[in-house]
Amino acid sequence: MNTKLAALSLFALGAMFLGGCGSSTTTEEPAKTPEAKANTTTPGSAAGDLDAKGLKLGFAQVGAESGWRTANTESIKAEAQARGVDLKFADAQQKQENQIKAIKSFIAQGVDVIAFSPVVETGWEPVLQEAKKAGIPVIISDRRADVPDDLYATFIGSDFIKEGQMAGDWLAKKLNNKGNIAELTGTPGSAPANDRAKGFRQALEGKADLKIVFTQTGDFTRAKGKEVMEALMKSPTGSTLNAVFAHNDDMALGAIQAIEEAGKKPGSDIIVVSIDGVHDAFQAMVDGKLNCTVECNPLLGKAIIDAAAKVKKGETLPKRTVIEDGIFDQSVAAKELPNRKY
Amino acid sequence: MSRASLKEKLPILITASVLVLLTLAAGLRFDNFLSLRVLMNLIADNAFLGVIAVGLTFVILTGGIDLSVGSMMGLGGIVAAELITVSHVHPLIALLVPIAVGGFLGWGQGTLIAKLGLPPFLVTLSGLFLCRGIALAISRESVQIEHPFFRTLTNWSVSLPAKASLSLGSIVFILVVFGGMILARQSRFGRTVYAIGGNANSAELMGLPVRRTLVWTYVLSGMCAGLGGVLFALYTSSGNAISGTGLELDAIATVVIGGTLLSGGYGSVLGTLLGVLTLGVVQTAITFMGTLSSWWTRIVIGTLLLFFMLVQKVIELAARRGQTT
Amino acid sequence: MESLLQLQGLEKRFPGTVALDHVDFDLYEGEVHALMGENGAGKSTLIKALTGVHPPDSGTMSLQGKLILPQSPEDAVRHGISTVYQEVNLVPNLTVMENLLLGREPRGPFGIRWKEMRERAESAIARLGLKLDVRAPLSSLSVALQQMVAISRALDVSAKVLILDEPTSSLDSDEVAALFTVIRQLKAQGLGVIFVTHFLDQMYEISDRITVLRNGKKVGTWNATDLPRLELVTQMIGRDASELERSDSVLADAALGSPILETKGLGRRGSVSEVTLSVSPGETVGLAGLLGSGRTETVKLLFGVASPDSGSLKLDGRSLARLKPKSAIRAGIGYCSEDRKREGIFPELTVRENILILAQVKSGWYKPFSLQKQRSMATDLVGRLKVQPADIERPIQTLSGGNQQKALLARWLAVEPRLLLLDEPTRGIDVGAKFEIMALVENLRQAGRSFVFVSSELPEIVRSCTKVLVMRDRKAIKELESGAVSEERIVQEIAGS
Amino acid sequence: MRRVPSWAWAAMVLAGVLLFNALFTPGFFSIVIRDGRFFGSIVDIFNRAAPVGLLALGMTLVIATGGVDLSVGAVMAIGGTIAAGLISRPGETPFAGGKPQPAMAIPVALFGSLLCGMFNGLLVAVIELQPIVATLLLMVAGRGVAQLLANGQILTFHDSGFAALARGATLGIPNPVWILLIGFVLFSVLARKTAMGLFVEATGSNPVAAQYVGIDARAIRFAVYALSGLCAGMAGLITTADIQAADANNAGLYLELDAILAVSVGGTALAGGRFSLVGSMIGALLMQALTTTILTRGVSPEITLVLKAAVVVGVCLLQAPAFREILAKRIRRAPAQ
Repeated sequence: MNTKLAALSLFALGAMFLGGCGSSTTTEEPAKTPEAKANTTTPGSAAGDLDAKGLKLGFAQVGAESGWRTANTESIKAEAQARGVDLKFADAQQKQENQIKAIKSFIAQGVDVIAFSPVVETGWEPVLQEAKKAGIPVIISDRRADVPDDLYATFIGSDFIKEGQMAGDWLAKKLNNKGNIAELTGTPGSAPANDRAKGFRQALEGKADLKIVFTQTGDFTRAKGKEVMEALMKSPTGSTLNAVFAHNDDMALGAIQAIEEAGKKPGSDIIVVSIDGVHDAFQAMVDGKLNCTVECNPLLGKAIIDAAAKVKKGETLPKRTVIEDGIFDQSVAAKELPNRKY
Repeated sequence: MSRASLKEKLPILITASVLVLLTLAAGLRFDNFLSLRVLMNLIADNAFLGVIAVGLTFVILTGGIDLSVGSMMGLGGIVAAELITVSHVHPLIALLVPIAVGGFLGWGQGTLIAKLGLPPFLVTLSGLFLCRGIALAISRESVQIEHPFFRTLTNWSVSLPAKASLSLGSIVFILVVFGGMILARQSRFGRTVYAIGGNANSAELMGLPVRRTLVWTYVLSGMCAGLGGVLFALYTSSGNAISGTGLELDAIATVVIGGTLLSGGYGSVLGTLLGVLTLGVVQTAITFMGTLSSWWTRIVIGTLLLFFMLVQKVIELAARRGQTT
Repeated sequence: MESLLQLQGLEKRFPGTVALDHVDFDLYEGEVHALMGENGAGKSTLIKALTGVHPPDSGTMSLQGKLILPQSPEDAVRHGISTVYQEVNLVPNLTVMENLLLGREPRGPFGIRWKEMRERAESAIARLGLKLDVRAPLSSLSVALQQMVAISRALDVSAKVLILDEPTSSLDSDEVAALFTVIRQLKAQGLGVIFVTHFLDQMYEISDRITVLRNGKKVGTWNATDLPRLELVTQMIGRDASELERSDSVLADAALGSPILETKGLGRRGSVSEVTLSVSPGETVGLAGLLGSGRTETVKLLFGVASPDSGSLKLDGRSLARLKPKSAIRAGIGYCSEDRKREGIFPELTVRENILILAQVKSGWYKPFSLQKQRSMATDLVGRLKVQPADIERPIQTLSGGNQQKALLARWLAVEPRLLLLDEPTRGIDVGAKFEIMALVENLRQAGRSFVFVSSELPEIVRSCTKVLVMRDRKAIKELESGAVSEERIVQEIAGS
Repeated sequence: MRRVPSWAWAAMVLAGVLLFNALFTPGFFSIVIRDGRFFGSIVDIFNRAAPVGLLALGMTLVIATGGVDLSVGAVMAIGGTIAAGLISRPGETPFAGGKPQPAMAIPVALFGSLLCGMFNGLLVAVIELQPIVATLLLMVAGRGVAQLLANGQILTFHDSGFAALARGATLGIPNPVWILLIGFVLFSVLARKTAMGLFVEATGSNPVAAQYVGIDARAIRFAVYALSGLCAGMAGLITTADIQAADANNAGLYLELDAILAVSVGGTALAGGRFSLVGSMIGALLMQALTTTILTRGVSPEITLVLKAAVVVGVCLLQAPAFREILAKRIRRAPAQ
C-alpha cells in the first residue's frame, strides 16, 4: 500500500513540475497598462532597433528587493519580449551564490550572451573565467564587478560613486559648504551603500565646515529610515542638523515622515537629498519635502539587449557604457513627475 | 532487510527516488539538463552549503539546532580574505584559520548549551548576530583575494569528459560527506550523537559522555561552517562579510529534506547529501526554465518543499500503520 | 565478607527539603542488599548520589577502600557502578545491540566492528534466557523486553556494584526468575548488588541484608532473615502495620444498577480482541493477566484513546461507534494511566494545576475556577491522599514518583467520575500509600462508584474486585463472578489449564 | 515561599539599559507634548515596540505549545500588502478591479493574515509537520505571495484614516501603543481569566497527557497559530500605516527573530509549557530600548549585532539555573576566604 502511495505522489510531483513550467509563462506575466509598457521600452529607442530576434540571453538578476529593482527587471523582460529575444531570467534573491549558480547553468544551457547585475563587487572571476572558456560573452549591468577587463564585454549602468559625488556636490552648493549632515546608509556591506558613501565623502573632501555628524544604516527601507531618523531627531545631534543624505529614496521618504513628526519642515528646515529618482521621490519634491534626488535609471532593458545583439555579431564594445544619471531638484520635479513610472 | 534498517532507510529511499524523478522530469523538459557538466556544477555550486549541512546534521541529530552557520561562513570567508590580502599570510595557513575560528566559536556555543543548559536556538541565534557583527567589523567591503598560490587552488580542477570538471571545492565536499558518513556510522562519537537524539536523559544515565559529545557536535558544526567559508572564498576568490545570509535556513531545509528529524535521533549524512542535491536540482531547473519572476521563484520553492514534507509524512504514516498490523 | 562500598554521612538538600540526612550505608562483596522505604524516603536520592546524577552536598563514599565522588553517570560507570532504573533508560531509536553496547562498542582500525558487536550482544541476551533480534530497534520491543535489555546492559559492564532500582515492576515471573538466576551467578563472582523494590516477596527471595530509610534518614540495617515482613513494613512507615491491615475491608456484594459501560466482542486489530464486559455502579472489575496480555490496550479502548474496529460499545445503554477521551470524561469516565511520565503529569505545572486541570476541562475553558477555589480543592485532595510534600504550588516534576501518582489520582478524584479506569495505580508506590489508595477505592465503590482495575499483583485484585476479567494473549478469555474470584482460579485461567 | 517571576531578569536588564541612558544619553527621558501627543525617546520605545510586541503576543502562545512560528515576518508583509493594495491610488490598486476599497482594507487584511496563520495551524496541528519547517515554508513562500499581490512594487497610498492607525495618537499616546495594550489585555484575559492559558501550557508541557485529560490539543495548536497569524497581520498593518506604503520585500524582515528573542528573553521556555505574556512584553520593550539607544547614540551597525548577541546570552545566562548555581557558589565561597 505504501509503495503505491509513494509512486502516486512521485507521479503527481512530476506532473506538477511539468505543468508548472507550461503554465507559468502565462500566469506570472503581470498585467501591465499599455502606457507602462510603452514607457519601459522607449528610452532611446529611436528608429532602427538592432535585430535581436532569436538571441538567447541569460539574465541573472539580484532579486526583487526594491521598486527600483522591479522596474529594472520589467524593463529587461518587456524589451526582450518586444524584440523576440529568448530570455532566460534567474532571480538570485540577493544571494551571490545563487547568481553564480544561475550563470553556470546559463553556460551549461549554452546561451548566446550572459548578462547579470552583480550582488556584490567581488567574487566573479572564477565563474566569468568559465564563461570565457565556454566562449560566451558577458555583459555586466547596473552594479560594478571587480574583474579584469578581458572577462566581460561591457559594463552598462550607473556609477554609484559618481551618484554619491553628485549628491554631495549638490548638497555642498545648497548649504554653501557649511552644515551638519546625517547620513542614512544602505545595507551594510552592499555595493551601493559602500560606493555612495565613498562618493559622497569624496565630494565633501576639503570642506571642513561640512560635516557628517551622524551615520547609521536604514537598510534601504522606508520603515528603518523612519525609525533611525525618529531616534536621531530626539538626540542633541538632531537639533543641530542641517541636512540628510539618504543612500536611496525609500529611506529618505521614511526620514521625511520622521522629520515632520518631530515638528520640523523637511525640505526647508532640514535639506533632504537622496538617490534613485523613483516616482514617490518626485511626488515628495513636488510637495516640497525632498530637495533633490540623483537619478539612477533602472530602465536598462534596451541598452542591454542592444549590447547583447552587438556582441553576438562579434562587435567589440567599449568597456563602459555609461547611463547618464540625471540630477533632479524641486525646480524640475513637477514637470518630470508624469514621466515617472517606477 | 530488518525493520530497523527499513525505518532508517525509508526517508532516504523516498528522497532518492523523488530526486531521480525530478532530475528525469527536468531532463525531459530542458535540453542540456542531463549532462555531466550540470551534475558537476551541482556538486561544485553546493559544496559550501553541503559541507555546512553535513556539520549541521550532527547537531540536528542530537535534537539541537545551529542557526549561526550562515554568518559563521561569512566570517570564515572574510577572515581568510583579510589574512591573505591584508596581512599577507600564506593561503595554506590563512585557509586553516577560519576552520579553527569556527571550531572555537562552536565550542563556545556548545559549552553554553551543554554545560549551562541554555536553549540551542537562542545561543546560536546570538551566535548568528555575533559572527555577522564581527565579520562586518573586520571589513564592510568585500575583499578580492589576489595571491598566486590561491589562484592555483581556485583554478585547480580534475578535467572530466564533456566539458565537465571537478573542482577542489567539490572534492572537499565529497570527502567531507564520506568523512561524515563514517563518523556517524563507525565511531563512538557518532553513535552517541544518535543516542542523545533518541533520549538525552537516558543516554546520560547510560553513562555516555553526553555533554562532551554535545559540545563536540557544535565544534564540528562550527568547523564545517568555517570550512564552508573557505570553500566559498575559493569558489568566488574573494571574501565577503555578508555572504551566507539566510544560508542557515537553506542548510536546515536540506537536512530535513534528507529525512533527518529535527527532534533528533533519526537521519543520516547520506540523506543530507541527497537533500542538498534535491534543493540544487530544484534551483537549477528553475534557472533552466528561466521564466519565473522573483516572487514565483519563492512560491515554487516553498510549494516544492511543502510537497516534499507531505510525501514524507504520507509515507511515514503508511509505514507506521504497516508496523502496527 | 569484605566491605565493597561504604557511604558515610551522606547529605543532600534540595530547595525546601533535606532529601538525605547523614545516611550511612555499606555493601559487602557478593551480597544483595535491599534498600527499602516509602516514596520520598530517600532511596532514589541515595542512588542518584551514588551514580553521580546528583552528587551529595557532604559525606564520603569509598569503593574498595578508595574515596570516590562520581560527578556524572559516566563517572560512576567508570568507577564500576552500574545501574538499572525503574523506567527504561535506553534510547529507543537505536538497535538492541547498540543499546547494549553503547559507549563500549568493539572497535577496529575502521571504527566500530558491527559483526563482533552483534555476536557480543547476542551472547549477552542469551545469558538472560532471551531470544530476540538484536538488530531490531529498541522501540519495537515491549516495555518488559526493553527492561530486560537494560538489565543485560548493566550486567555486561565489568561492574563492581550493580544497582537495581525497581527493575522488576514491568517483568513477569519467568523473567524475574531469569534475572535472579543471573544475579546469583554475579553474587558468586563477588559483585555487590543494591536492590530497590516494592515487591516484598521478590526482596525476601534474593536479599541478604535490608536497609530501611524513612524521611531521608536511615532507620537501620538488618539481616533479611532477622526482619519479618510485618516488622519491615512497620519500620518503613513508622507506624504499626496491623493498623493498616484493618482498613482492608471486607467486600460487600456488588450493589447493582443498570450498567454504565457495556462492551461485546470489542477489539482493535493488532491490539486486543473479544473484550466483553459490563461495569455497573458499585462494581470494581479487575483485569488480570500477564504483562502484554492486552490489559492496558483494553482500558485504552474503553476510554477512547484508541478506537475499536470490531464489536460494540454501549454507554448508559446507548450504542456508540467509539468514544473519545473528551466525551468519555464528559460521560463521567476517568482513566489513570500506568505511564505517568508520558501520559500523566504536566512536569512544569504545579501540583495544584496538575490536580485541577481535569475539573477545569470538564467545566469548560470559559468558566475558570477562582484561585481560591483551586487552592482549597487542591489542598483538600493533597491532604486526603497524603501527597508529600504538601506544597501545592511546587512543580509536580520535583515530587517523587509515588507522590506524582497520588497527585494524578487526586486529579481524577476531583471530578468524582462514575467510572474510573485504573491502570496499575499502585505500581512503584510504597506499602502505606498502596493501602491508602485501595481503601479509598473501596470506600468510593461502596458509595456507588465503579472501577476497572488493572494490576499485576493478584492479591490486590482478589482483595478489591467484585468480578475479574482474565486476559491472555491479547484476548479476554474468562469472566469470574465475585464468588469465583480467588488467586488460584485466576492463575489457572491465565495459565490456560 | 513566593517564587521570583520568570521575567525578573529581563526587567533587570531593561532597567539597566534605561539607567545607562539616564546617565549617558542627554534628553533621553525628556518628554514634550507636540501636536497633541507625547513626544520623546521613551515614547518611541513603546511606539516602536508595538509591532514586535504584537508578534510576541502570538508567538508566546505558539512557543508555549512547544512550537515556533517563523512565518510572522512574511505574514506581516502579506497583511500590509493587502491593506495597501485596497486603498492605493485608482488604477494602481492591484486587485478589487482597480477600485480603491479603503473600508475593506483592515478587515480583509486581518482575514488574510488569519488565513495564513490557519495554514500554519493546519500544517502543524493537523498534518503534524515539525513547526520549524512547517512555518519555514510560509516564511519562504509568503513573501513571494506578498510580492505577487503587489506586482513587486512598493504600494504607496494616501489615506489619513488608515495612516492614523500608526501615526495618530489618542489621549496623547500613540495609537500603536494602544493597539498593543488592547492586544495584551485581550490575550491576558484569554490566557488568565479563562482556563485557555492553562490548557495551552498543558498542551506544551505534555501533549499526550493533555489528550488524556480531554484537552483538544490539536484545536489548541491550530488556534495559537491562527492567532499568531492575526497578530502578525495587525503588526503588518501598523508598519504599513506608519510609512504609508507596503513594502512586500522588507516589511517585517527578520522580525520573527526579534519576536522569538523577546518571548524567550521574557522567560518563556522555547521547549514549551509555562509562558508569561508580561515577560514577552518586557522582552519586546528590552529589544526596542536597545535598538532605540543604539540609534540615538549613532553606534555602528556591526556593534549593534554584537550588542544584541551579548544581551540575549546575558539574559539567558541569568535565567539558567545551572549558571545561577555556579554564580551562587562563587559568591558563597568568596566571603569564606
